[in-house]
Amino acid sequence: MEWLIWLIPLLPFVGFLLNVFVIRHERPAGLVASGLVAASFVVAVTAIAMLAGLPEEERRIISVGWEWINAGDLRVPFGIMLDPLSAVMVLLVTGVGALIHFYSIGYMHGDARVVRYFAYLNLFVTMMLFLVMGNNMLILFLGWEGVGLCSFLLIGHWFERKSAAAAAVKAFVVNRIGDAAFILAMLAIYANFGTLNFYEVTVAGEVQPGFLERVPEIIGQSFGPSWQPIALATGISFLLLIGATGKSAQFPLFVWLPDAMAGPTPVSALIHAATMVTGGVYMMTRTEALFAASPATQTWVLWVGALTALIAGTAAIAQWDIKRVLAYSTVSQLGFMVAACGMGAYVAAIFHLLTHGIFKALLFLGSGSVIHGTHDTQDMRKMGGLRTAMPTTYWTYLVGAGALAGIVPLAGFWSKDEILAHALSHNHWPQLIILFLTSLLTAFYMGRQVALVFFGTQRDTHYHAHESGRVMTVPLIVLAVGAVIGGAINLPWGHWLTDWLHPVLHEEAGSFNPVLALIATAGAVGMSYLGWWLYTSNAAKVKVGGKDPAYRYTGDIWDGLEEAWYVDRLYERVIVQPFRGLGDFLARVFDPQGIDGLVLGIGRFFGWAGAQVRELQSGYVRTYALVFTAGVVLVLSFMLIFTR
Amino acid sequence: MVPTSYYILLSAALFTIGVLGVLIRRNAIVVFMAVELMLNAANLALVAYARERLSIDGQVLVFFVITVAAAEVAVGLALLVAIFRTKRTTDVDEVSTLRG
Amino acid sequence: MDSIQIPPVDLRLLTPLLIVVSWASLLLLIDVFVIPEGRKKLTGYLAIAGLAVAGLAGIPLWNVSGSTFAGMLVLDRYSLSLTWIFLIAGALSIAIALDYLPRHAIEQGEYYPLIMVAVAGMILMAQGTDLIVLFLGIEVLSITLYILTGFAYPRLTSEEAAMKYLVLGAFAAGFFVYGIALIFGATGTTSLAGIAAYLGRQPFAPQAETLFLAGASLVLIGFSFKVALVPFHMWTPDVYEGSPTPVAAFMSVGTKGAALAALLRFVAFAIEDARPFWLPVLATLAVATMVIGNLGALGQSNVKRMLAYSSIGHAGYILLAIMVAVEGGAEAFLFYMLAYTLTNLGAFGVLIALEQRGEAAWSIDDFGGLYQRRPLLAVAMALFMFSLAGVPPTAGFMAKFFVFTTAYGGGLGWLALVGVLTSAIAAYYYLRVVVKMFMQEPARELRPELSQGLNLEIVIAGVATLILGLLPAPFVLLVERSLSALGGG
Amino acid sequence: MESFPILSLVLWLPTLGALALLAVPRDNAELARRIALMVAVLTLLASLALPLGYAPAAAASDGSLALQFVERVPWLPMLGASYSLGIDGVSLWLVMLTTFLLPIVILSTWDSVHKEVRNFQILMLLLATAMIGVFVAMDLLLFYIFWEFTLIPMTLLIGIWGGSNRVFAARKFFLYTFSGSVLMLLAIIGLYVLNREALAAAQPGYPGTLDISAIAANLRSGVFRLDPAMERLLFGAFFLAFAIKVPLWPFHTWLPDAHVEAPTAGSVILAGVLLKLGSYGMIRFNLTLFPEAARWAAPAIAVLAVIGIIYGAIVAFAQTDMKKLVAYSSVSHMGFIVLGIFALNRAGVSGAILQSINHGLSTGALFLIVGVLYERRHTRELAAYGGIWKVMPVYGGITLLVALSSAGLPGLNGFVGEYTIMQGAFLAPELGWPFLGFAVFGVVLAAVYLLRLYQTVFMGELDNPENQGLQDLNRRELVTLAALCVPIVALGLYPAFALGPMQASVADVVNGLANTVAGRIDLLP
Repeated sequence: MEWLIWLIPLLPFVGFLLNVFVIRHERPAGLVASGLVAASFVVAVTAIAMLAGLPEEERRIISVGWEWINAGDLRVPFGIMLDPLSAVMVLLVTGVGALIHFYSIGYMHGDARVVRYFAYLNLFVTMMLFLVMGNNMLILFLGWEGVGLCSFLLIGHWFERKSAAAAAVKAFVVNRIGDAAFILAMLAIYANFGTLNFYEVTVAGEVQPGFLERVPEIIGQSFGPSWQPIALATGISFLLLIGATGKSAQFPLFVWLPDAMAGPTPVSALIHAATMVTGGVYMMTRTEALFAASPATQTWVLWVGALTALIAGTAAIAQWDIKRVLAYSTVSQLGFMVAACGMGAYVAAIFHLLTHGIFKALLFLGSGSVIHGTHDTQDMRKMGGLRTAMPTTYWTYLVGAGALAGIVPLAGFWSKDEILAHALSHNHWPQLIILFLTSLLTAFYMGRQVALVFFGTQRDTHYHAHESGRVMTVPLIVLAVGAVIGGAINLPWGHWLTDWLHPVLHEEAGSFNPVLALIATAGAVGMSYLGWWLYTSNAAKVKVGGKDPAYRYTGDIWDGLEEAWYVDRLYERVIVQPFRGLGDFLARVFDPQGIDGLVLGIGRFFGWAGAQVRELQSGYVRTYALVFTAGVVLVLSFMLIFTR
Repeated sequence: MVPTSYYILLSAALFTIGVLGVLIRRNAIVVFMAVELMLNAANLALVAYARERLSIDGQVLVFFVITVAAAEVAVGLALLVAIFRTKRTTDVDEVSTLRG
Repeated sequence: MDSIQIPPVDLRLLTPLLIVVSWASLLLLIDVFVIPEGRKKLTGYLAIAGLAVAGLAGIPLWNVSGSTFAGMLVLDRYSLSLTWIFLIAGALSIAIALDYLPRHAIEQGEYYPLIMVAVAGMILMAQGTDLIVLFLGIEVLSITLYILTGFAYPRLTSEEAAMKYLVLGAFAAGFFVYGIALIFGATGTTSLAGIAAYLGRQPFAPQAETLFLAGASLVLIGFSFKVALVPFHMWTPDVYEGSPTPVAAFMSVGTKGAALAALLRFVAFAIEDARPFWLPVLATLAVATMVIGNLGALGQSNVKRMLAYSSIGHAGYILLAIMVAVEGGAEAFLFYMLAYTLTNLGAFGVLIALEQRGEAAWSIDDFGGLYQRRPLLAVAMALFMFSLAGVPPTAGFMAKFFVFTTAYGGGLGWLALVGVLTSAIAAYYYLRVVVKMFMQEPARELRPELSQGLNLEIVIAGVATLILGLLPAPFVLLVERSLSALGGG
Repeated sequence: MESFPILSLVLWLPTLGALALLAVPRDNAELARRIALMVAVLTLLASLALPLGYAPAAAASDGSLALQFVERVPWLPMLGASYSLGIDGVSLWLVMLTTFLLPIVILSTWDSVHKEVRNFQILMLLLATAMIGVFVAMDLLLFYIFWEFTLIPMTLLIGIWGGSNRVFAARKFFLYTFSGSVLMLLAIIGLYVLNREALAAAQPGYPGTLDISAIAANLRSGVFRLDPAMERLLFGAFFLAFAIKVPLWPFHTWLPDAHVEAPTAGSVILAGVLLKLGSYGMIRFNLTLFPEAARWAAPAIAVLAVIGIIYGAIVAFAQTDMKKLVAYSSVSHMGFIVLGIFALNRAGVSGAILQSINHGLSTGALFLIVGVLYERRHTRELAAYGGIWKVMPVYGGITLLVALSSAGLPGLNGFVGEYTIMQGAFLAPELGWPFLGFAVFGVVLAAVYLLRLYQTVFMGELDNPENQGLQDLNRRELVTLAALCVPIVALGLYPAFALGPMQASVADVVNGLANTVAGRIDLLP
């Protein structure tokens, strides 16, 4: 029965191979790719059903393929596993993934390299599945970098555009910075536990231990310089945090996600909303034992999450590009999840991850349908009044916006509320205030976006807006339904998810706090109405290419927000320029003149010495005789000294 | 009986004069004479030691040295004539085209 | 008066020497009276035949060893191997001169007998175990070489080279003889065995031996001049450049080898007990020779002068072997001489092939692009250059390896270090020739003239360099057995 | 075991091919190429017998190396030198790398070499023998002869068929390497003499031995003991020669010139195999013969290696010439390999050997890729290209795969080697996390410069009119690159195939290191 779980990642991989080597035309490519991901979803559901059948403590299917690395004492098996946590993630990845594949058939219709696009998409799903199903850190890392590669390929799908190419490279490099920290963490884990496997696994008859249960062993140990010893658990978990910030676009390393919008919209929906960026949260949840072992890192995680939420939230308000609003919103919501992990509310984080995956995918696909309908305009200043032209998109988009803002019956409310409730009950007061403020901002910018896109009149009349085809609207509707009933996954009373994840995360369900829920909903409704009202009443002030009406009140701060507090420009000046300068200095000056100069200098010195010897050879016999006599005198004087 | 050391001192003096002659004088013929002087200084020393040791070997050696000196001078003067014919000079320093 | 007892003389031990000398004088007469003006090549062939006969005569003497002329001359495997090397050197340089002399219109019949007399001088030095005999050998060799250097008569540079060589040669001979006189004064004998006995009488006390040490140092200086150790090397570059190329080839191989052989006998057997004295002297000379010899060649654009400096450098390496002669240095020396003879004669052979009619220029640019026009010649020259540089798989490398191993074994590790570093410097100028031939365009149109004799000589040298490099074992065994008898010398 | 002398066959087959080529008329290029290719393929097939017949035996009891396919013929009895060949886990895969790359390189000459093809093939085949010789020679003198002999064909390859500034580059390459290895010659002589003196006491008239495993056995069993100062000197001399060849950081300035000027095939062989002579030498000599000095010098060398990793990456990033970029990337990758070797534990050393093979494959492929573009546009400047992916999709795809393998993407071969090395270095007591803090930075920089190369050449607008006309890979180019891509992916997913056989020998080397602490007499099993 173990081989079944191999089918989940291998089906999309077969799709990838087919699209790369066999399929040449658009029609079969789309169908094969989407079909295989859907098949993988079906297999996943059956596997999870079987998993559910098992008694609670045995809910873990581990299957080892072969012995990947066996260099001396470093032994790493190539194996995958399915347990409640990864089951939930697999469902999200394959479910939302299948929908986005079908959507792409419509969206990418007529693209020059559509076959290659579907190949990359399938490869991405395979890698994401390895990430969530890996049974040791190295397989997780294989998926981790694999999705980084696919995001590079997919962002750079239209590589003719300079911006897309630059964004792709930027995404991969920034991810790589996080991955470097991840590698260091893995090295430390292996050095201290002797294994990278999460749980005990038998490989070729030999039992290899897991390290998750043995984390308490390293609580006391510390490393680092004697004058400033650092607790080992803190060191490892801090490195994992940096890795997660790289992948899940958290505060220091979030600059690549907004630029990643240069890729096709389904890619943004799948990779930069639902699946890849949540990899970091999944990793932190999986290795929560390490984080629990070091309170210092917990507070770091908390603050990183909260700050990212705030910064991204403020940045989202001032964006004009429809997708960049959603990009910053994703960063902000990820901040929520990371904050939840920081508070120890891992179930809340996963719950928010799932609901966010659904409604953010819905929003992105909705914006894709809008872009598709308005002939590739992404600037909201050129839109307006599209609710009549694109009714289905409008209604599904409204549902999604409501879910994101956290209006009561929709999914977003329940998951966000659980995080806020957990913060309140564990009195993390500063984070609670920041997160609450951010949820208000979220409601505001969603209201603003709905108003700018769907209400008022169509500002730029060069295009005739039309509704997208059924292949695009059906996924929208399915996702809208999901956004509505999504909250049911972990209602405060039923908390099905908490029980389901109990064998992995061992958390007790938090109590529902009606007062907080009321305040949050009131805030959400109020702010979204404010956003909607501001941008419908001042619709006339919004000019194509003009400034935001709010600019009058806030002035340059508004531009600061648009540039996400100039963090990107700071990196450009503080890191990228000096690096290029150093590179040029080393390559042009230090290497050719410095080291090479030394080497050639030795050569020239011998050349000069040779010239001196030839100078001595003057050609006069008497000088030769003189040198001869000098030699004689030397030898004889040595003899005299010798014989004294 | 004159002690041998006087002879040796004389031969050393002769030898140094010969060496200086080669170093200082520019005319090839004088250089040859200086070399002859050095060789004869050696002969003197040989004879002095032979007398002191009353062994005939030393004196026999002198003949070898004399014959070799003669051969050398013969070839040397022949060469000098050849050079004089082409370069009309016997100055040793004139003959210095080969260098470096 | 009692009759003069003529000491028993066993002429059988000197057959190769006697054959060469008598054949040379006979050939001189034949050349004057019998051989017409235009056909001087015949004398050359006769000369080679004479050397061959002498070589064959030596073979039965392989197991014979003994001394004659009251211990002044000795025949043992050591001297016999050296004799063969000198005979090969003489024959090869006659072969390359056969067509060189007519091409430069300096064809004189006397060239070939002179070479034979020079070879006789060398054999004398190899077999001599008495200072006077060594002196005679050196002078026979030097005087014939003065004439040979000046052989290209109309050309002034040849005359100048001969003059310089003669003046300095005589000057050094003066020191040499004076040294012999002082040694005779101190020890009462000039035979190497006698000197060794004198030193052996009581433990070597430097203070008492000033006279002897003065004599010994002068004799060493005499030898160093002939071997061209720095600072007594000044004559070598000018003489090599001025003299006709076959003579230069002959000198670089023959003279150096003979002088080193004699030096080895003198150092290893006569004054072995005075080692604390002569070791530092020879060590400093060796270091100076290796460094200055190789440095001098670095900037050379004239290939002949470069080969002159390179021969100085090689003398430094051989000196290492001589200093540890007793602990196996002699075998390394003999193998080095064999390898060096073949490689150097090959290199000079290629140089002669490139020397145009009537010109005396040997600039390195003439080697430009040789690979395009005469690939085989270029490959041969590259082989010789790599062998001189000591790059495997050539004879030069194997020779250097033996010398450095024996030197290190004999406690001269740091000298081997200097040797190794200087051969790294040497690689530069040897590589310059290879680079010029393979990688650069020809400077001017040039037709290398490969006569049939020259061609044969280069092929023999090339093949031998490779074989000695890859499979030196048989030659080393031959050389090793030749040493077993040396102890008795 | 006097079975069929397979090693001598593999060793001398290329030379026989070269001799056969001499018979071919000088201007008949096509025939020369075909014969050369046939010989190369034959050598590869013959060498396949090595891994198949390779039984990873346990370390021999007397401490000598557990060698396979041993052949020993007396060569210089008075020096104890013998023509002795043998391979163990360390050199097995390096020989396979050489024989695997040879046919690929010769196949690539169809397009890149047009002048004097016959002589080119002869030199290439001679070079092949020299390289295989270095890996299989088990005698110090034989090793040195092959080691030096690799210089002559390589210098001529660079010098005659190279680029505009080829003469300077060829001369610099020869002299730099030669002067480095000249000290090694002295060290070999020193080792031989000291060994002979040490054993001459026991057996008078002992001619000494130049056999590596014999000397190693003497050293390990304590019969032949080196005092620490002398051991460090010998270690230093050997290490200098290998550091120049690797090249380690301060000794690397010959590499960019040699690579830029060498013809494509020359670059591939230079990067693919010649650099590995250095790393192989370090394991075979520095670690096996001088364990004490290796332990003493390990931290210092690791610092140089880490500097090399970062320095090579930064300078590669700043290059405008594609070949120079790849050359400096080799400096960075070889820095990793040296770091792995001087981690002095099983993970580090086996990681280094595996990474040597990976680097040979991926950098060899990178040079072939640069060669493909150079054949079409005759320029290596990055500025001259842009948007090539549109015109040459297959070429773009393969380059991406190779670039990512070189950048160490998990799933491809680069990552497995790099991770094992980093794990080894982390576990080593002397090294540990400060070194890894910087070394892992090299992994980031690798992605930076390789993707910058990819972005400037393949992505962006196809603005340059000359680029529009480029056609994609022809059949031959595709075969050469695909042949390299297969092991790149295979080794990435199943490295145990290569790691397995080498464990026994690596354990032997590492045990040799460990037991010096416990005194020389007792020998760990």
